[in-house]
Formats: sequence, C-alpha cells, structure tokens
Amino acid sequence: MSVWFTSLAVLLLITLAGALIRVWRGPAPADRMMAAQLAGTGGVAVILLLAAATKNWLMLDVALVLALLAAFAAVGFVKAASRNGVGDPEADEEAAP
Amino acid sequence: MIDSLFDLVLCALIIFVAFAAVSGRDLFTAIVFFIVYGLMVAIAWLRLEAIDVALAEAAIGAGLTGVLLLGAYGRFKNIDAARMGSWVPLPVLIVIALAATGLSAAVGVVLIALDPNGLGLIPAVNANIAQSGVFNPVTAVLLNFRAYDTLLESIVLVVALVGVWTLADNSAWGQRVGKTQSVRANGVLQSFGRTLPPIGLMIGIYFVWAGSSQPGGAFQGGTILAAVGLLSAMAGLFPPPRVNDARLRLSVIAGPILFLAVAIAGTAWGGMFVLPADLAYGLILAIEIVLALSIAITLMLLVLGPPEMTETPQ
Amino acid sequence: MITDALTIVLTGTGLIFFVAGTVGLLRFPDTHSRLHALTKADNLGLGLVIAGLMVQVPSPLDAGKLVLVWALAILAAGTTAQLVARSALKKGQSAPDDEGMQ
Amino acid sequence: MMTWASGWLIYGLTGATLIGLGLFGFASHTNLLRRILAFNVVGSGIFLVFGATGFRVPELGADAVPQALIITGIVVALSATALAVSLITRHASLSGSATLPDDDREDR
Amino acid sequence: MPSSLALTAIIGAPLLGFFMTIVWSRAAAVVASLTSMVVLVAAVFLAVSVSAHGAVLTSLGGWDAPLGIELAADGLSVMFMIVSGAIVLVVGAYAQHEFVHPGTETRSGFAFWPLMLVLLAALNGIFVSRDFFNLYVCFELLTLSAVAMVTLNGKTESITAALRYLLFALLGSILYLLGAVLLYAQFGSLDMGVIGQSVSSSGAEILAAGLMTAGLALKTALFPFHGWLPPAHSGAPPPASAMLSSLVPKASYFITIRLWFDVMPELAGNPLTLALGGLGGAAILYGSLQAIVQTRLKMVVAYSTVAQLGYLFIVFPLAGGDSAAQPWSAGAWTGGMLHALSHALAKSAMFLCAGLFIISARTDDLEALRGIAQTMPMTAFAFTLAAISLLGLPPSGGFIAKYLMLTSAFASGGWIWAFLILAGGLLAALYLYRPVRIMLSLPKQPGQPFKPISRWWQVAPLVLALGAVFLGIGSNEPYALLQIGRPVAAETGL
Amino acid sequence: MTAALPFLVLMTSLVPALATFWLPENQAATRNGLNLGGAILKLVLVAYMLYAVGQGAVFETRLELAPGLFLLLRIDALALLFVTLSAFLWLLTTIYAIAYFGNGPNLSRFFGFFSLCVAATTGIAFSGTLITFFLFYELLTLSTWPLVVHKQNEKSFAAGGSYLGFALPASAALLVAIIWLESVTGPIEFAAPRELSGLDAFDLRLILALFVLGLGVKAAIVPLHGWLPAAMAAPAPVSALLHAVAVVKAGAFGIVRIIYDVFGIDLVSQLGMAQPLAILASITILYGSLRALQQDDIKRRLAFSTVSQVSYIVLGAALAGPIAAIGGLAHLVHQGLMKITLFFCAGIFAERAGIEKIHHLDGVGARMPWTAFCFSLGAMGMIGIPPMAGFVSKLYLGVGALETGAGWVVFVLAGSSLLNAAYFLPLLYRMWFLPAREDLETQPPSERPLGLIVPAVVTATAALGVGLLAGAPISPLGWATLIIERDYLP
Repeated sequence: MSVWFTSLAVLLLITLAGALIRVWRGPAPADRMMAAQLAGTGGVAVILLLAAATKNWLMLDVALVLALLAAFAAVGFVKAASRNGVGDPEADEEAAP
Repeated sequence: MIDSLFDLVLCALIIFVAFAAVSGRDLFTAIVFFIVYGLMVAIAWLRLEAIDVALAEAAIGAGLTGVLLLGAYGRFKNIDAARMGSWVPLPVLIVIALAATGLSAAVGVVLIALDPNGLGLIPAVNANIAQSGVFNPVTAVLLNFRAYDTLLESIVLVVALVGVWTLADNSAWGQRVGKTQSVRANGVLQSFGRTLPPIGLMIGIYFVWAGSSQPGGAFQGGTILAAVGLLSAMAGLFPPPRVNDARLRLSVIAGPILFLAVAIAGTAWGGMFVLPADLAYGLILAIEIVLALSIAITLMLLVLGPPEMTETPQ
Repeated sequence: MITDALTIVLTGTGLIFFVAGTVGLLRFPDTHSRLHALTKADNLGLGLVIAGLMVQVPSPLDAGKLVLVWALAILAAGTTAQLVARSALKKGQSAPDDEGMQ
Repeated sequence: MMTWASGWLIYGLTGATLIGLGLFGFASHTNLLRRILAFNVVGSGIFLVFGATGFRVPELGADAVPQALIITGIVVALSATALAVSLITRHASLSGSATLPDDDREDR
Repeated sequence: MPSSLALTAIIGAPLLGFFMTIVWSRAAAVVASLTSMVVLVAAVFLAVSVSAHGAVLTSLGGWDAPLGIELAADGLSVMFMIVSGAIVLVVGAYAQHEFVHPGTETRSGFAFWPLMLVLLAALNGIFVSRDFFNLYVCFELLTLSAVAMVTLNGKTESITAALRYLLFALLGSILYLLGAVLLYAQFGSLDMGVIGQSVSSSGAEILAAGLMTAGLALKTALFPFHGWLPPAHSGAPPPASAMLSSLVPKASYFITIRLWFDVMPELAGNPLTLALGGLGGAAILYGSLQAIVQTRLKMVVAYSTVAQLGYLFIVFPLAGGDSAAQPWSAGAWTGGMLHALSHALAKSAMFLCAGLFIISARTDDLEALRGIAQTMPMTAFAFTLAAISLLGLPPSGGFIAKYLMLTSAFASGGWIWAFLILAGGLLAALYLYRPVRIMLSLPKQPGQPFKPISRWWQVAPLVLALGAVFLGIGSNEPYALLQIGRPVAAETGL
Repeated sequence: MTAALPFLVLMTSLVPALATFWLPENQAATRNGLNLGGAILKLVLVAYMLYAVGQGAVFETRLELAPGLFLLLRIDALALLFVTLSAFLWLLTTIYAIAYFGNGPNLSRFFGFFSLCVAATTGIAFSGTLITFFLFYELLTLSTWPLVVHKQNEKSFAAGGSYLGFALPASAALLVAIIWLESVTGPIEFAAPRELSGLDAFDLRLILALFVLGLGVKAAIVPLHGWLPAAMAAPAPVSALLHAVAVVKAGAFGIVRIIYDVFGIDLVSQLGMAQPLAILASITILYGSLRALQQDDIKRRLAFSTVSQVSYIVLGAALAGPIAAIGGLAHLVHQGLMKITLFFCAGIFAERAGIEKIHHLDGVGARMPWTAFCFSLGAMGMIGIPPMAGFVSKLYLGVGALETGAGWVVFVLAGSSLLNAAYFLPLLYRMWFLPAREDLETQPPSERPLGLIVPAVVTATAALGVGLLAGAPISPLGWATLIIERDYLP
C-alpha cells in the first residue's frame, strides 16, 4: 500500500512540475498565481499521500497549515496586485490618487 | 526504491523552483516561485522526519515570508523599470557563479565525506528527555535544553519590530500601524476574512497545546494566529492598533518577559534557566501559550509594517 | 482489503483530475478559461485523494483534519478564484497565452 | 519505519546546491527584494543541510537538536527578512529606486 | 555561585531593561542608565572573581555541553564587558540630551533606548557564549539592533546605509551559520570546548572554519568588505555611531579570536595568518588614505575605524612572535586585545565629540567647524586625547597595544607588520591632524556661529577619551586580567 | 622620601599643568601663583638633590605599567645637570612669560601646556629606561605643539604642522630603535648598560642610526632641522623654551644618553659610528652658522644659531673622549643660558619696540640699554669670547678633539667661531654704533615691566658667571666633570 501512495506522490510531483511551467510562462500575474495555487493544492495532496505511505498521520498537521496559508497567500497576492498594495481588490475602478 | 525516486524528483523540483525563484524573469514570478519553493521544502522536511520544521517552514517560509515579499512588491508599482534593478555586470556575474558553484561543491564534498553513522545529540536528548517535562524532543530542546537560544530568538522578533517601527515617518508616530486597507464592505474578501479566523484560531491553539507532546509549539501556533490576524486586518475587519498603544506593547513583550522571568526564577532552583522536573511541564506550557500570543502579535505587526496611515479610517 | 481497493481507486482518480487540471492550465487559451479548469480540477482532485485516505486514517481526529483540509482548500480556492478573476479582469489581463518569452 | 538508502545525502546535496544558487542570486541581483529572496533561499539550503545531517541514521529518527535550531533559525531569518523588507520599502518610497545607489559605492 | 549569577545578570539585566523601555518609554533614559550601571557592576564583580579564582563557567538550565549551552567568562570576556558596559553607560548619559522626549513620545526617542540595551545584551551574550549556534542568534540580535540604530535619523542616506549594512551583515551571518552547521555535522556539538578537544583537520572543519572566518570578517568590516561601514557609522545619530563603531565590529572580531586561538589553533597556518594579516594591513593603508581625503568629520572618524580594525588582524601573523628577552608572553595577542579596547573607548569618544560639534555647528563639514574649540574647548580636548590614543602615542592605551605588537613583530622578524603598524600610526596622524587643526584655528569671522553646549554634556566624550588614556597609564590590571584563561595559542602562535 | 623624590619633582610641574587647564581665564593671580610656586618648589627640591647626588646618592621611583614595562624615574648626576638647567630656566621663563603676555587670551591653556612641557622635560631627564624616555619624549612633542600654534593663525599652524611632520616620523624611528633593541635584550635601564651581544654589528649600527634619526629631529641635526626655524612663529617665551631648555636639549640629551648609557662609548667607537656622528655634528655646526648669516629676521638668525650650537653637545658626545664629553655636557647648560638670554632680549625688542629685523636694531643700545647689554653678553658668549661660558665649552671640545686624535674638529670649531662672530658682531655694531631710527628717538621704548628684563639680566649674568667660575666644583663644567669621571670612566 505504501508503495502505491509513494508512487502516486511521485506522479503528483511530476504533475506539479507541469503546473510550474505555467508559473514560469505567465503571461499574466493571475496565471502565475493560479498555477501556484494548483501547486499548493497538489503539495497538500502529496503530503497527505506521504502521511498515508508512512502511516505518520501527524503529517496531516502540515497539510492543514498549508491549506490554511495557501488562502492567506492568495489574499496577499490580490492585495499586492491592487494600486498601492493595500487597495481594494474588488473595487471596479481604481480610486483616483 | 520508489522512495528514492520520490526523493530525487522532489529534490530536482526544489532545485528547479529555487532556480526559478532566484533567476526568474521578473520580481513577481520570483516571489510566486518562492512561495512554491517553501511548500516543496516543507515536503522535504517531512521526508527527513522533521515535522516540527515542516510546520515552521510551511507557516513561515511559504506563508509569512511570501506575503511579506508580496506586500513589498505591491509597493514597487510606481518604480519604473530602469530603477527596478537587473543583474550585475557579466564579468562579475561569472565570478560570482564560479564562487557559488565552488562553495556548493565544497559543501557537497564535505557532506559525502561525513561519517554516515553520525548520531549528533540523539542519545543525549533521549537520555534526558524524561527530565525535560515534555515528550516532544524538539520542544524539549527549544524550551528546556537550549531555552536560552529560544529566549533570544523571541527577542530577535521584538527587536526586528522596533527596527521596523523605526522606519516610520516622524509625523506618523502614534498612528495605526500599516497602511489603510481599503476593502469593499461585505465583499468576497470580507466574508472570507470572517469565515477563516475561527478555523484558524482553532488550529493555532491546537498547535500550541499539542507542542509539548507532538509536533507543534509556540512558533508554529503563533504564526498561524498571526496569519489569521493579518487576514482579518487585510479584510478590514478591525483597525490595526496604534503604535504607542500600551496594551499592544505589553502583549508584544509578554511572552519573552515571562520566559525571562522563569529563566531568572530558575536561579532559585540551581541556576538560570533551570526548570525543576515537577514544575517543568506546567512552566513550559505557560511559556508556550503566552509566547505564542506574543509571537502572533509581533509577526502580524512585522508584516503590517511601520505606521504609515495618512488619513483616518472612516 | 476492500478499503485498500477503494483507496486505490479514489486516489488514482484524484491523480487523474490533477493531471487534467494541469493539462488545462497549460493548454487553455486564456486566463479565464484556465482559471475555471483549474479550480474545478484541483478541488475535485484533492477531494478524491482525501476521500480515498478517509478510510485509512486510524482516528476520528485525523479524519476530522482531512475534512478540514478539504474544506479549507475549497474555501480558499473559491474565494481566491473570485478575487483573482476580478483582479485579472479589471486590468484587462485576461490575455491569451501568447507563448511569448519577452 | 522504513529506511531510505542515504536519503539524507540527497537532501544534503540539494541543500548544498540551494546554498550556491541562493548566494549567486544574492550577489548577482541589484534589485533588493530579489536579493532578500535569495538570502532566504540560502538560509533554507543551510537548514536543509543541517536537517539532513541530523538524519543520517534513520533508524533512530531525526536528531531533535538540529530541528530545534532550524526552527530558531527560520524565525530569526524571518525577523531579518521583515526588517529588510521594511527597509527596502522605505528606501523605495524615499528614493524611488528598488536598488542601492551604485554611485554611493565607497570604493570608487 | 554569585559569579554565575553575575554572568547571567550581564545578559538578563539589559534584556529586562529592553522590555521595560518598550512599555515604559517615558522613563527609558533612567532605566537605561540603571541597567548599564548594573551591567557594569556585574562585570566588575566578575572581573574581581575571575582574577581571584580564574575563569567562570556555568551551564544554563543545568544542562552541560554538548546538550545544553554553557556560558563562560575569562579575562578577555570580562575586559570586553567592562569596556562595553562603560561605553554604553556614558553614551546613555550623553543621549539623555538627544533622545528624551518630555511631551508626547517621538519615534527616535522611543526606539533608541531599547535598541541600545538589546545591543548591550547581545554584546555581552557574545562575550560569554561558548556555543556556536547561540552566537549566531546573538549576532543576529546585534545586527538587527545595530541596523535599526543606523536608521534612527530617518534620512534617505541613512536608510540606504542601513540597507547596505544589513545585506553585508546577513551575508556574514549566513556564512557563519553554514560553518556552525558543518561543525555540528562533524562533531555532534556546537560547544567550543567540546569541538576544541577533537579537532582533526578534516575537510568539514577546514571549510567550516573558513566560512565562519569569512562571515565574521564581513561583519568586522575587514578590508575589502568594509564598504558598508563608513556610510552606516557616519549616517547614524552620534550616540548610535559611538556604539556601532566602537563595539559592534569588535564582537565579531572577538569570536574570530576565540575561533582560531581557543577552538582550532591546529587548523591555522601560514596561509590563514598571512591572509588575515595582509587584509588587515591593506585595511590600515586603505582606510587611512580614505580618511585623509574625507571632508566630513564623521566620515573621517568612520574611515579611521576601517583602518584601526586592520590592526586587529595583524595579531594573527604576529601571535607567538615572542621575545625571549621580554618578561611578558603573548605580547601580540594581548596587544591586539588592548588595541581593540582602547580603540573602542577612543572611537566612541570621537563620535560623541562629533555629535556635540554637530549640535553646535549644525553640520560636521570639516570647514564649518573652524574655530569650534573656542566654544567647546573641553570637547576639542577630548577629541585630541582620543586622537592621541588612536595614533598610539604614549601614554595612551593605544600606545601600550602598539608597543606590545611591535615588540612581537621585531622579535619574530616580522618587518612588514612592524612597518604597517608604524605607517598606520603616521597616517592616522595625517588624517587626525586636519580636524584638530581646524577645530583649534581661529574662526574666520569673529561672530559666534556656534551654539554653546552645556559643560556636563561635554563631559561624556571626555570621560571616554580619558578612559582610553587611562588604559595606557593603568594598563597593568587590564593586562593581568587578559592573561586569565588566555589560550595557549596566544603564546605559541597559530 | 628618597624613593618618592623624583616623582615629587615631576609633580611640581605636572600638578600646576593639570590644575591650570581647569582655571578660568580670568584667574590670573591663581594661575601665576600656581606656576611660580611650582617652579620655586622644584628649584628647592633640585637644590637638595644636587647636594645629595653630589654625595653619591641615587634616587629612584618605579611604577609598573604592564608587567615588565616600567616607568622608572631615576636621578643620577647627568639627569640632575639637565633638570637643574630646566628648573632654573623654567622659573625665569615663567616670570618672563607672565610679563610678556600680560592679559592676553588663552593664557590658561598656554601656561597649562607650558608647565606640561617642563614636566615632560623633567621626565626626560629623570628617565631611567628607554621606554620611560620615549614616553616623556612623546609627551614633550604633544605638549609643545599647542605652544607652537598658540597664536592660532595660518602661519603658526603651518609651523605646528611642520613640527609634527618632523617629530612624528622621528618618534616612529625612535620607537623602532627601542623596540628592536629591547626585543632582543629585554628592557633597557640606563643604570646598568647591557650586554648587546644578541645583535650583530650591522643591526646595532642600524639601531644606532635610527636612534640618531629619532633624536636628531629634536636636536635639529641637519638635515632634520627644518621645523626649527619655522617654529619661530611661536611667541617669544615659547621660542626661548624650545631653543634653550626643552625640545632641542631633549634631543641632544637623548643622544648623550644613548651613547653613554645604552651603547657605551666604546661600543659606539667599535661600531665605527662615532666618527660619522661627529662629522654630521660638524656639518650641522657649520651649516647652521652659514644659514644664520643669511637671515634678516632676528629670531630666524637665532634659530639657525641654535641649530649650529646644539650640535656642539652632540659633537662632544661623539668624539668619544672624556674632555670633549665634559665640554659637550657643559655646553648643554652654557648654550641654554646664552640662548635663552638672546631670545628673552629678542622678545623684548619685538614686543616693546616692534623690532624684528636686524636692520631695525640700529642704535637701540642707547634706548634700551639693559636689553641690548644682555643681548651683547649672550652674543659674545656664543662667539666664544673669553671668559664667557661659550669659550669654556669650545676650549674643552677642542682639547678633547685633539686628545682623541680628531684634529680636524679644531678647524670646525674655529670656522664656526668665525661664522658666529660674523653673524653676531654686526648686530652688536648696529645696536651700539649706528644712529637710531627716528621713531626710536621720539618715543623711547620701555624695557618694563621688570618681569621682562630681570630674567634676561639674570641669565646673562649666569652665562657670564658660569664662564668665570668654571673651575668651581658646582659650576656646570665642574658638574660635567663629575658626571664623566664618576659615571662613565672605567
């Protein structure tokens, strides 16, 4: 069973490499960010599989942290993309400076 | 076999991501790669059975540092391309590349030559953990065997905060920290910011509490709490505190000062940092809890930056 | 034995969704369609992996953690997808992939 | 508990590579944020080396002392990064530049 | 037992003060003064105890090395602690006039005091630590507080200088850390004593020692890594500059000395000693020449630091060059340490003088200081005294240091080192003569362009300058103290 | 008491120095009282020591700086010779300076450094080890610099710069010589000349050369004399002190110490260094005189005269014979008395009558008789007219030279005397025999206050007296004989 999980993790890693190509290529920052998001989810999955492979379920904690902070990073991203780094990402128009 | 394959693929991926983060085309790409890099390294730590470190790396490396860099990137918008910087001149570049390669190679050679059966301090930790008051060996090292390091480390955070605050404008002193966040009321971001904190709070507290017997602890838990706080602040759910708020300052130093107090109290039991075996667990837990809160607030303030608010928030 | 088989099927399918998501990410022409492919694929992929592992975990606490991970991922992905989509649209950055390596 | 043949060495060598990569980035960019980013790469490379050498005998698990020190190191690196990032932002807003003024070089 | 208590007090007290000044910034200046007094008393107590019973060693938390962290105070650490305690005390007294805010709290008025105290804690931590990783944490504490101090006046140039400083310091830290990691990998310990007992010249040790030395040299601003120092030290407010220039580079130098003389003298050889000595010599020449052409007083003083730090590295090739005819041993080593201490006193005095001049003349442009000695004779006198010590003229501490180093140089036939030491002295005369001359000249126009400064304020630099001189006149006690726990290699050479 | 005596003597000038620095500018009475009191006390102590040392006593004070690094104050006959001169002339110069400056600015600073300068000179005289000597030698450099730049104008700063420009490299050379020597032999005390066998002849020569280089600057040996004429920018009392007592004498005294107490005269001869040194001294004697001849400025002429005259002392030491040595040592005192007289007078001319150039001296003799008379006495002494002091020194040097077989020195002495006459006699001629300028006629300059003229009269009389009474045992010549016969002859 452990071999299955590990193999799956390897394949997942390789898939992640594909997503990273999109990060590299862009072209828009949104593309990069979304691809990174995918890598994050994939990473969480890899960790879950590793936990299963080693039966060390404490690793789930790490997955938990990553899932929580992935969202956090995404907010950081959209904030950074706004006018001066603190703007409202949902504003339809940028406020005049 | 398959494990080694996993290790190889993971390491190749880490090196590729690091390469992309270091030499990616533009700053933004580099930062995104850096965040992914933190994630990959966290996985590597799991392979090295260092779950405590993986937690720290995931929370700090992938999370906070990334957000810190992203935040700064947001400020770089007004800088024209010419002043964004580029590479040093080619001849210098070559020299640097050679030196860096040389260093890597040297470290590699040294690693290969190391005694493959080096045990480090594993026996020493195992022999003494019973007297440490906790079951997680990493926590035992952090809060008992080498508590001095940890105390100083928690102070490093506070010093960094003082340093960051020093960068405020003179006129902004006494204002709220960070810049005014503008957010649409009840928009996506705000509802996200409302949903996440309870979950985050729970997870953070879990890590602090669990730290004595399994991976986790004040730093990991504190970081998660900080992230939750930051998210709420970014979502405009509460106004950031004022830089001269006495309660704020007290909460920043509460953890380190309790730590120091316990360390000094140790002189009554035989020397600085001495924890009597029967009280050790309680004391460590108390330190961890207060420290986690202080760390959370300090980290949050570090990411928010110096007070810069020019207008008073509505 | 039956649980193991279930796990294998579920996690295997999960992987396929991840692969699909990645392919979509690489092949779809513009930011918006890439976004859609992505969010669906990765939430489903992770969900299937988690479902497959649910039957393996020894304690309810760990099962709870798994659920929480998935919940967080969906929440985060949903929210950020919206935010990113807005931010991309707003800037007119929903650009087709021009393969350009400027 | 499974054993990985010399798994630690793979990670150690990866760490060594990261150190070189990071140092290269640290010295070769003029953009300050990128230099700080590279600095973090060096740091995690060093930590990886540290952690890997603490895992040379997998049967005994990972050495707790390097782990604890790495956590300390990560926090210290974060503190330095936070200060650096604030400095860089402040510098950028004052001088309008993301790099250090080269004409300030003392050895000119 | 009380001496191990004192050992913890010299770190615990400033840390406590650090916390107090953060929450109670209204009383920060008083807290800072009390704290540095406590530190000074504890350091003197340690000195007495060390000279009576030898080096003091304590294991924190009751955990002995290699598992725990050990602190130790020998003569060398005690001397450095006394001098840093004294400097911080005086600088704190001086800064009362600059960083005290009677009304609402100000930015720099808040930040200076905690930074000063945590700097002191970090310094003392470095002087007593026996653990290489703990030293890394202490160095970061030191670096961050020092960098923050550079930014206190908020000017763009200061921010730039602080950034450059931070980058160099971080690079230094990280190289040092890599070295420490490799040491742990090799020895399973980070304790100096444990490592020192099992040095075996393996590749790991050589690489580790090399990396640590490079990192420490970066932090010490050894030529050619000195570029960050002059703008940082001249950009900081004078009280901060005084501590930065006199104490902070000494901390990393201190550990360089510990590393090579205490821990792994077996690894050192001619390549190392020649390289360090050569760079030190280059620093003397380059720093002095730069100091000669500067037009601002603080830049002159800052470049002088670059030059003076160079002397410290000449100790490496000279150590062991003992003259059989002389009654003392380890002359070069002791001379180097005395030089570090007397430079600390003299340099902090100079920066405080510069600070007073700036307050009085509103600039440190050399030409604008013409005739300032008329308004502030005491400060000009203090500056001149400090200059005498830097020149290595008798009877200052600088002289005794140079004398010891020169004797070793001649005894071992190190002509080139002797030449460098002497040339450095003469060049120092060149770059310090100009400011002194300008201060003492008559002002161009008879009007009174300078703001008068209270006499008590002017006492601060004078006390430090007199300290530098006293280190020469009363060098017997410091000399004897430095010999306690002195490493064998200081006598036999590297 | 006897152990502390050297220290006490040192303190008699050091304490007034330090105290004076802190005195407010307007406390003239306290300041003068301090300095005069110190000077008188010192003179009393020195007189006592003269008696005691004459009886064979030796005083020592030892302070340990670092292990093996002693500050040794030791009074032997040679030290006493120098210290007596400086104590005596310090008192007179202080009186003169008080009168000269009146209510001028920055006097606390001036008298502070003035006393410090004398303290340094005393220290040099008392130094019992090389390193103690170096310490006070440097203190002298540092304390004279503020005196040289006292006027704080561009000219005096240029002079001060030139002074340090010569003095600091010289001190480096001196330090090298000391440390090189001591790194082989251990700390050197003057009392017991060491066996210097650890070094080969070449090294010893080099070390000796470095010593001469280091000390030669203060002794103004050609070509190291450049700073001395420039230092004329200083006020007259400073010039008097520099030329007669402190600086140049410190250099000359140092050379004597090195030759007699460190190397020993035999070793110097064996090394073949005595003759070159004698030649160097001779060149300086002639060169200084020639340059003096060209000067129109009175003080500059006197300055070059000093360059010339100080080398008589060096010559005496270098000739390596007892009689020449006695002559040289005696000249240390003789030249001091004569030269200080000349500078006192030059100061009075400049201060009271505005006379700075030689051609302004016309007819001044009748208008300022006391000053002119004293000046004439000093000048005649310099020329070596019997029975003035200068004659005695030259006689001993000449006889000594013949005794050691260096007959050529006699020609040097003769030539120098002729040159001395050539540059001093015209001054005397102008003073006494030419008609005065008109303004001198209409407004006869005053020689008051007494503080100006009395010291000059005293030193002039002394210069005459030591020549007349040269045979007495307590005269400088007698004392020099005592030194040589008791301490340095086998």
